[in-house]
Amino acid sequence: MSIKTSAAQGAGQDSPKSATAPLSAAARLRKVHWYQEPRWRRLGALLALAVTLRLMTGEEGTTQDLFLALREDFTGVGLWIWLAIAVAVWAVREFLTDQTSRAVEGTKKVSAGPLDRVRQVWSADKRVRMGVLTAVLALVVFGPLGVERYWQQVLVDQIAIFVLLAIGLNVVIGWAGLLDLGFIAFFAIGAYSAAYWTGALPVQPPVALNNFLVLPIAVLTCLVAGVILGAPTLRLRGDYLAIVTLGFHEIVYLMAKNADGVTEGARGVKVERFSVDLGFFSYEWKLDPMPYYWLLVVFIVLAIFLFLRLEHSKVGRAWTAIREDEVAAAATGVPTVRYKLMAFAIGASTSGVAGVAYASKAGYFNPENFAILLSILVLAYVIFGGMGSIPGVLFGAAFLVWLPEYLREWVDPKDRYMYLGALLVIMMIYRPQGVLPSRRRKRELRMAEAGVGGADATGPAEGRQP
Amino acid sequence: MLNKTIVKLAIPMAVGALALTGCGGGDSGSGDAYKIAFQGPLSGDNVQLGQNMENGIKLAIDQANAEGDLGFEVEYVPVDDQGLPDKATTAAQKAIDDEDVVAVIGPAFSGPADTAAEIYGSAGLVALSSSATRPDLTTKGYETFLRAVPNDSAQGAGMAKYLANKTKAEKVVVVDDKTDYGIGLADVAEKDLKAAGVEVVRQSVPQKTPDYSAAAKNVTKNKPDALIYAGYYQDAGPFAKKLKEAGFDGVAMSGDGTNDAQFIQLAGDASDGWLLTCPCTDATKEDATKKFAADYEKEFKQAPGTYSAESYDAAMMIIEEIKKLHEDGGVERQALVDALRAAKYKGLTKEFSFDDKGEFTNQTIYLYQVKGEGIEYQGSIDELAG
Amino acid sequence: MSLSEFWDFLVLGVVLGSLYAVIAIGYTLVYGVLQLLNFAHSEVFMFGGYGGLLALTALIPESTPSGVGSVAYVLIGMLAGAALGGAVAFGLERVAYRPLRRHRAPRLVFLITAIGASFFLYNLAGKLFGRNPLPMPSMYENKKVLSVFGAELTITQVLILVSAVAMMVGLDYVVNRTKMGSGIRAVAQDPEVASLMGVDIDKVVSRTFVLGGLLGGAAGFLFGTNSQVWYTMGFLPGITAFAAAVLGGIGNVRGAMLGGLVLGVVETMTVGLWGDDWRYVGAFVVLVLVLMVRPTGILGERVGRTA
Amino acid sequence: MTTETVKKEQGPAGGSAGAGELVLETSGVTLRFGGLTSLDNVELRMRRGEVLAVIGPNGAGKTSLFNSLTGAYVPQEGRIVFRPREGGEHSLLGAKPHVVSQWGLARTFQNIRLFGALTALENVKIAAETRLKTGPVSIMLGLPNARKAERASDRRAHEVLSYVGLLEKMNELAGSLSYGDQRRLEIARALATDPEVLLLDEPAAGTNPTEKLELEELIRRINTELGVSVLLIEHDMRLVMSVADRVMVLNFGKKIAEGSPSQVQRDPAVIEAYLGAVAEEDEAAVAQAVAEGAGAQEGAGSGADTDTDTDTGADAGAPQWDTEEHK
Repeated sequence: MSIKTSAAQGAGQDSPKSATAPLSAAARLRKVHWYQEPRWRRLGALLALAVTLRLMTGEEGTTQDLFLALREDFTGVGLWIWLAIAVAVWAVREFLTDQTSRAVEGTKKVSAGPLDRVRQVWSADKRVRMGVLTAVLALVVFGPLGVERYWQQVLVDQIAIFVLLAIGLNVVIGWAGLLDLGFIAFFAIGAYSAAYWTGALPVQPPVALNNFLVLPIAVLTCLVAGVILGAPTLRLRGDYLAIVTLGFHEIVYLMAKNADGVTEGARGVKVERFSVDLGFFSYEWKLDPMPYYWLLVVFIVLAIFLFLRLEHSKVGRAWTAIREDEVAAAATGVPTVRYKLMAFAIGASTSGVAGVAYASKAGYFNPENFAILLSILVLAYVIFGGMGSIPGVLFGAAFLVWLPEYLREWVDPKDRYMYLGALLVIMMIYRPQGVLPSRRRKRELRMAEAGVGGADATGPAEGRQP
Repeated sequence: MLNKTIVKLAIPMAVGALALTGCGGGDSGSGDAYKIAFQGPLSGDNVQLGQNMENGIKLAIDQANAEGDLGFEVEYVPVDDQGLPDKATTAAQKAIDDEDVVAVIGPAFSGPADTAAEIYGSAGLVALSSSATRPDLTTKGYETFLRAVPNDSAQGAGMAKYLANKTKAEKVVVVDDKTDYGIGLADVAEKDLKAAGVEVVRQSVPQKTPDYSAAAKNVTKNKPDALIYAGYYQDAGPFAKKLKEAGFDGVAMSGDGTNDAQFIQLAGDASDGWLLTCPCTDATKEDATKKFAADYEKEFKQAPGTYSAESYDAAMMIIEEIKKLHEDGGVERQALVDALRAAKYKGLTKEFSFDDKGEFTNQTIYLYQVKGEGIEYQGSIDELAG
Repeated sequence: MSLSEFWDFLVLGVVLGSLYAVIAIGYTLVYGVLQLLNFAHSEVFMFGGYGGLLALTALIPESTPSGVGSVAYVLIGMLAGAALGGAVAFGLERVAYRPLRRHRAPRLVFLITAIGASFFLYNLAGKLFGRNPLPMPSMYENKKVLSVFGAELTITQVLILVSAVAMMVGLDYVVNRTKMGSGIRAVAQDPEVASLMGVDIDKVVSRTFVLGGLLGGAAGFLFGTNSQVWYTMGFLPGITAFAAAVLGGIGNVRGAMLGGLVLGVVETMTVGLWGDDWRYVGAFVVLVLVLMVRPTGILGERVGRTA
Repeated sequence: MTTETVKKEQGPAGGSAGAGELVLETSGVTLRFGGLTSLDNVELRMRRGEVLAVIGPNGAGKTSLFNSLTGAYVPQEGRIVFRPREGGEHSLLGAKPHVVSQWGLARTFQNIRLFGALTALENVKIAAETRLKTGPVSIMLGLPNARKAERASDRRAHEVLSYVGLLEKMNELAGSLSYGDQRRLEIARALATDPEVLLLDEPAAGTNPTEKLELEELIRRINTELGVSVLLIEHDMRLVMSVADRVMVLNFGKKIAEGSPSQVQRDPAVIEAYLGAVAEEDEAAVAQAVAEGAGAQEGAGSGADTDTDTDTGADAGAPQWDTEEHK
């Protein structure tokens, strides 16, 4: 799609021929200066990149001396190294194109062949698929036994919880195409439900329940909360819906923080952990992360199983229809509001389960666990992985939660989110469909690129023209 | 398309970046080495507090190693909980998993302490917090949790006592910043003031409020004799400015979170006259403290901040106990817990010792006042307030 | 709340609201031409604060200047803020948005890129300038100079009001009366037709970003003067200003101004009535209620029309 | 609304059975956008089983009329009544679009609005299952009734696809079908909702002569075999004249003529309206030529940017308020 570039070059070459008198003003406007040529622009961009990278990897600044970092970064040797790398990369790209592209093509050819064969086998034989899935599941269940306890904790406290959240959000945004910036609010509602029904809040429940019994209640509560939020707001579209959901989150968060008498406010809540007592069998979840992990894996597998059924059913198709073209969907008889509410409620209840699980694992939480930033992060996980695709969402959440933990070893922990941000930008430019996109989604994007359709229902509100 | 190409080109550079930054660190030295971990907010919203503490600890470790008479090497391990309870369990596990870690300073915040202390307890690893001040942490039976700082009760009570007895305030506005620390402190102050028969108006102004002028108006409209702000200097700075603009002329008081030179820098002359309490003895006068401040500034190019000196003390105390155990044969996690429980140590900021619940025994609160460019020591509250 | 208190809080609300309004314009302008939510605008705002801070720290003498000196430093600070804000916005468009536009990527992708860019920028600022808040060097003796219905205004507050109004009037002029403005309006109305008419869309989009960045940067400087400058200072005002843009009718410049003022006043009144902890609850409840009644904001979504 | 599950269409007899009875009736329908009056006091009477064509120059308000009938627009004044076969009547004024569809009015769009990333089969299934009552819970649990419903909608979709002749292409993506196939798929989708009245908005636009003939045939079959009344907007006069029982002419939102095709053709008001439009079309053609020229010179992606609406040259010159976009 490099129409602009090629057009600019084209105009440069064609101008002598087509420079008729009435066009000359326009031709003058289109004249390309040397620094506007792609080659030099690329160099300029690379140099800018080098400076940015120098700043990223350079001196740590302090408030004591505001200019310290800038001074060090721009006077040290580091800058020159970066600039040299930039120029070298540029030179290779500009003057050794043939050699490099041949090398790149060679690797592509090598990698394409076997990949295709794998794909063929995969789609042809059901037994292979089942076998691989079983192996993956076994790995997921037993693999973590072999890692350090620290990573086990990461796996439970963060990865598994966020995977569950991402699966829920995927229903809302990936399938129904509703931009929800306040998803963590339902997570909070789930956690506080757990606290309330186990008797951990200042306000006492009618009966104190076991954490497992709270699960269905939390699901219901979140369902209702989802409908309450959704019903009046779903006629809003796109960005309006986004800001209202964000507002909803902020209200829930501030309630949790400020209503001391009900929620303990910023002090946080101490919740009992999971336990089962059936008379003949009793078990208590304690500090070891693995039992929680297996419990969460059960929740996740269950959610995936149920949601996959939805995706390939009437409901999933209706969501896709709404996402692609709400007007046409309604004209086809799809009750759009009902389906959107359904997506909201289903997503919310998943989040509720995550909330209960989280509260019952950590044993303590406070409102800061439900900060607005998390809502935004979960959204990023879903889209990074490939919204609408369960494997994508699983990967996106797991990878992006794992990455900052891993980066700790490599970069200053304070800078981790800087790298994460850069990664998000680069990924989205490279692979806007996400790492493992769903087939439907990939097609939508391809069509959007070709100029048909908007690829999501978050487009500007209908009826913006009078 | 142009940009996509550039991104493509950027990949080798990014790889280079990782290579350059990743080449730091590396193993050093041989012989006996013990690791001291610090659990606190090393990234995220409260990173500056974490950095203050981390720097204090690093300085202590570097100095101890440089002395050369330890007979072993002390290493520093950072574990980051971002100040969030949900990240605290993971962070704690990281410290526990490293078998060379014999002691943890932290968790820095009360919320994370509440989730992590149990895990530390089960691993028999001491968690000595120099900043988690929520009173109930020591009442929950966490086996290895020690608090090297007076809890909020002592400081809040001290504030209330001073305002009631010395200032003879009749109406006090108590403002918290919606953090664990601020709420804990404000709660105690409010309770004690009321018990002393003082009228109290309680308000909350969350950290990082974009505009403190409305909050200042809220204070002045109650026409109080005095104000207690329970929060950190980052917010006390602009708040003090706006209070002055709003015409507040009563006694303004804040706690150790504000007792920092940067408060004066942020608030300018609006900070003049503010009373600051602290469980720490005069931090600016004694030679040792001055040397600490100088060393710190030399090393980290910034002035010590809130909890820097406290963390330095905690690290020094731990190193001293490690040294004793080391001389007696070896350092075990559980042995160190017991040793620290019984330890008595005189640090820069105060004298450390613990009761059987791990609570800090020395509950004396001192009073300071901002005068001009500096914070001046006034004396112990008990003496001042009679 | 007594009457005099009411005026006090109202005036404070208007001051805060005019800041929100200026930031909200940045959101709304970009929305107008691209129909996308520039989540990273809050970082533009933050860099504006640092721009002013850097310039003034480098230039200002030990003692507080007065008279002409004060005016000069205020102007320097504001220009530096605006310049850095504009530069960041320009870079943002080039790096993060233009490649996506070429792909006609769906708007959600833009949102995630914007979030990524936002993370990147504020953490970079934290790394470069330290993570503690810093006060703006004092450019003048902040005296009370004006009394409105008994509410006294300080120089800073008057400065904020005056510059915000000046910027809004200036922007209204630029958008409605200049050639650049007509380009922006043309693209906002229908990019395809505009490109057929010979409008260089890339250039217009880039200029729109810079225009929004200039305003956001100047607002960052003003905000820093009123409060302080730190690396995450953009987050909350950013969200509020975004809400303000939506409240007024996103894409509608006058709507953004109105929305900013309304939210500023609502926030401050909420603080006056129920305390600072309920600040955003008040703001968002009003937002939700307004959108219930008018799903496209107070003035409606009239992209580029009256702009 | 019916509680029936999908059932087979009634026999071809339906076409003449209720002839003469009004199935759709509007009176005094007036629709304004700001200052523009898009529909001005429009009267429409449609008999059950007939093919009624609505013609008129661009911007005459034809699509606005469709949108008003299907609930997409809410006219400020007037009455719109739909009388289903089983008796009773529904007011369509301001009814929700999906409800209108479930009552028995299905439509297609001028600029095809298929769900492009779904297959042809899935597109039709969406329509076929809108009346099925299976909730998400039974689907998630895989209960027997959910599976039964899935099979039923599958069967129905196959039927409809084979009826319009798209069965062999059912697994292709809707977006990748040829233009004529997309038109037919849109009709299939509308048919799958089991309508009594089918509203076709320029179904022949952009199709080639062969496809036009097939389309003509299809409309006739739908009308006679399935007994579906057809309301048709079309520019292609040959098609209109050959399939329509009656023709109604709109200009500037007003009805200017109504009658049999031959009557309407001779009506002087109609001739004048169209002569005016021819001039306008010329202008439009000029405008487009200019635009294309500019686009080619500029080359700023305009070629790829222009939407699907390149079907008739006249569209570019049409007043903006007759396109699909506004609501």
